[in-house]
Amino acid sequence: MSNTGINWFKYSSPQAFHLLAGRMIPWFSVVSIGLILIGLYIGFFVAPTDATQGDAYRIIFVHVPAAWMSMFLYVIMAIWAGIGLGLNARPSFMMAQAIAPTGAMFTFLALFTGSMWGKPTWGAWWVWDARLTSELILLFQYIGIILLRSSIDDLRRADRASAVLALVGVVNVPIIYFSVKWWNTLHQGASVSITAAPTMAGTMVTAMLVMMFGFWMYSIAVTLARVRCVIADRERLPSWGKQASMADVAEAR
Amino acid sequence: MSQPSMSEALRGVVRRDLLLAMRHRSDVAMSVFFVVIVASLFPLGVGPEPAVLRMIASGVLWVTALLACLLSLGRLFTADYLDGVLEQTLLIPQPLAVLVVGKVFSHWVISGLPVVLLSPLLGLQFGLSGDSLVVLTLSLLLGTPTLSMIGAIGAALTLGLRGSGLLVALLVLPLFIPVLIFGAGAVTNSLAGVGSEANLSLLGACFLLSLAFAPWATAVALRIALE
Amino acid sequence: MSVNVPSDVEITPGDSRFLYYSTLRQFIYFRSGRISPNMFQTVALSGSRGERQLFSDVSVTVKPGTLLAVVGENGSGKTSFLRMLCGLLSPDRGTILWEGKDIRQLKELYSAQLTYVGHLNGIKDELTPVENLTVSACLAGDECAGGAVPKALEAVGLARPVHRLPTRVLSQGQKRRVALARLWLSTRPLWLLDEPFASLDVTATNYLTQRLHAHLSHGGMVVVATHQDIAIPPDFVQQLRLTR
Amino acid sequence: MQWGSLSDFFAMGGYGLYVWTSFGAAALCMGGEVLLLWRRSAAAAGNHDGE
Repeated sequence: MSNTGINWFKYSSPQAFHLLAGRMIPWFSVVSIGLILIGLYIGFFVAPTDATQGDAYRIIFVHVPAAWMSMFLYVIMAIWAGIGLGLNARPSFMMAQAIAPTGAMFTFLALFTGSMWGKPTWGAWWVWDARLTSELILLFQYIGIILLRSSIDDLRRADRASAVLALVGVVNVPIIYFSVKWWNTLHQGASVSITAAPTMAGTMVTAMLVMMFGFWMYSIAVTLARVRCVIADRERLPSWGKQASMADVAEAR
Repeated sequence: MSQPSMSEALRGVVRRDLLLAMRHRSDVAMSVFFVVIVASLFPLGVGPEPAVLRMIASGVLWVTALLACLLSLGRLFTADYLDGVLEQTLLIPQPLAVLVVGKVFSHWVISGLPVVLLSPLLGLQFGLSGDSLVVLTLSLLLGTPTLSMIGAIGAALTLGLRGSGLLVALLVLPLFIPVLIFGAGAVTNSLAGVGSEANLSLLGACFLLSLAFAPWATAVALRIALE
Repeated sequence: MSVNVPSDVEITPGDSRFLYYSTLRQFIYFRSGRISPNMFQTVALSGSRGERQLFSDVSVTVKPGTLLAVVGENGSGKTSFLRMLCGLLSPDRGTILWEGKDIRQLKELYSAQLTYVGHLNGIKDELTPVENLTVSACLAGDECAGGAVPKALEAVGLARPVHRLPTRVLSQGQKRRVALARLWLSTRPLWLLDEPFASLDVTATNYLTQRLHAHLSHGGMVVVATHQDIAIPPDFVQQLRLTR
Repeated sequence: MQWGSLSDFFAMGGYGLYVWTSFGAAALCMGGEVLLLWRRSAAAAGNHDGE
């Protein structure tokens, strides 16, 4: 296994990284669980009921951190993709690959909780608001990247093609946001607005921030765990390749 | 050395692709026919109420143009990929991004330009008149090249993959959204009498931005696809 | 993963006539900026397809006036090796040097030095041989004006009436001839040919061999991936066997 | 502490359905992701042992 001429040790050692990640995961998991529990406690038991929205506002303790993470993870993914393309470094492609599903999950979560919040507050499950719409498109982009990767068999091409798509998408996200915002204001006026958030109590902000850090740590832990899986998966491939080539030799003779 | 200049190479690429399109006139005719038939389906589905038709005209015609572009993306690189011409194109001693511009331009001439030329006629079908017809044509003239350029990235990324037709749609449609919004918005604004300059200049900005980035990204994607 | 490593094989053509001829020609090429008295090298080149190792640590030098025949069984990576030399495929390890410079840095400057005839013909079925050749030669920067193109097509044995037919109706061998006709227009020093003799008949094989010979004696360099022997004096030829 | 009783807490001032669905979905998504990863890495480890 160790001596099959695997050539991806040349830039950094995924095996060492595999070990390191394995050691780091428990720490991040513990911190993440702790932060999320504290955040939930503050959110449900310390933060007061909102004067205008009642208790429905408590959804933001999961909604806002999820939305934040969805965008943040996309940028991080694109940065890893860019590093991968620039330096031709496989580990950074693996990081980008590992981030995508978590990012997509948080995007979905942000959309779902957003509509849960929208129904009691706006009276509609879905509003073509700039943020919601661009979040939806972000989800499409995540799915596109995952689909593109899964439909390419050659690992090297899959890495690089999905990296290009991630980078193109990161340019597109702000453009979409502003285009939808202008489109929105041009079409229906500012009848619905979530930017005019009520002045929030300090405890509310604290709960939200604590939750966000909790989600952040969660993302790191999950990404590291997935990177370990990716490394393990790829490590197995050369042995298949070897078997295949043996079969070819046998066939040729 | 008698290297061709960059513009000569660009012209060479365009000439070959247009020559090929001339040998395949039915392909061009098909994309035109597709646009006409899709646009005609909407009044049949929505009903012949002129006010409603006028309201949905910009959106329908823009989405139709978008679909026409999407359908023809498969032709952009696939044939070249299969017969080895693309390989040779990568070896032409000119920046690949420039050659990509040539390919995208001829793609636009074949699939986008007919839609632009046809749009006043289709606009009439939907009860648009005067100013808004001009704005519709102008917005498509500015927007369809952008669609071709963005689409080229998707076409290059999915080159030679199984099910690439569907995949390219999934990858490219989210990227088309700003163009769709500004393009359709221009027509809607002109109907509302608000003035469509803002939207048209935003479309122009999209065009310039994609001209700056898309050929380069396409070139990178093509090199990846051909490895 | 056993690898056959032919370390820098240097060939000095023994034929005195060749030496005189090629030195003169090289000098002319050199003065016209087409070729310099240098070479084309690969250093410790390794390649793989997917996760499958094809070859590793291939170091070989191609000097002006020599032909490198890349041989090996099916699937040994001849095509990948050639595509790597073109710069279409990046190696896992190792570098490819042109005049001592990495081809990845040279980019288009390097592309301007080579003519590649791949496994695929790179011609359009809908266009006639003349149109195909004119466009591709013009784009590549080869001679494409006036009578050059028909002359090149005649040189590979395609008669005038065939020139105006759509390539679609030609036979495999004829299509291959159209693709190879580019070599009669090319003034590039480095030719990279992937199975050029495949589907060629005896006459066309002779034409091509003569053309290769002429190119070599003009100080050109040729890399050929092939299964069959090439009727070129062994002095000009070095062989690289790719094995797993 | 603004909750008088447990049922008060679950009612969330009449918005219980929305609030608990949201948090439930979050728990499901994140928990599900962890579970899937767990199984995947366990499978990978199993394969390694097998070799």
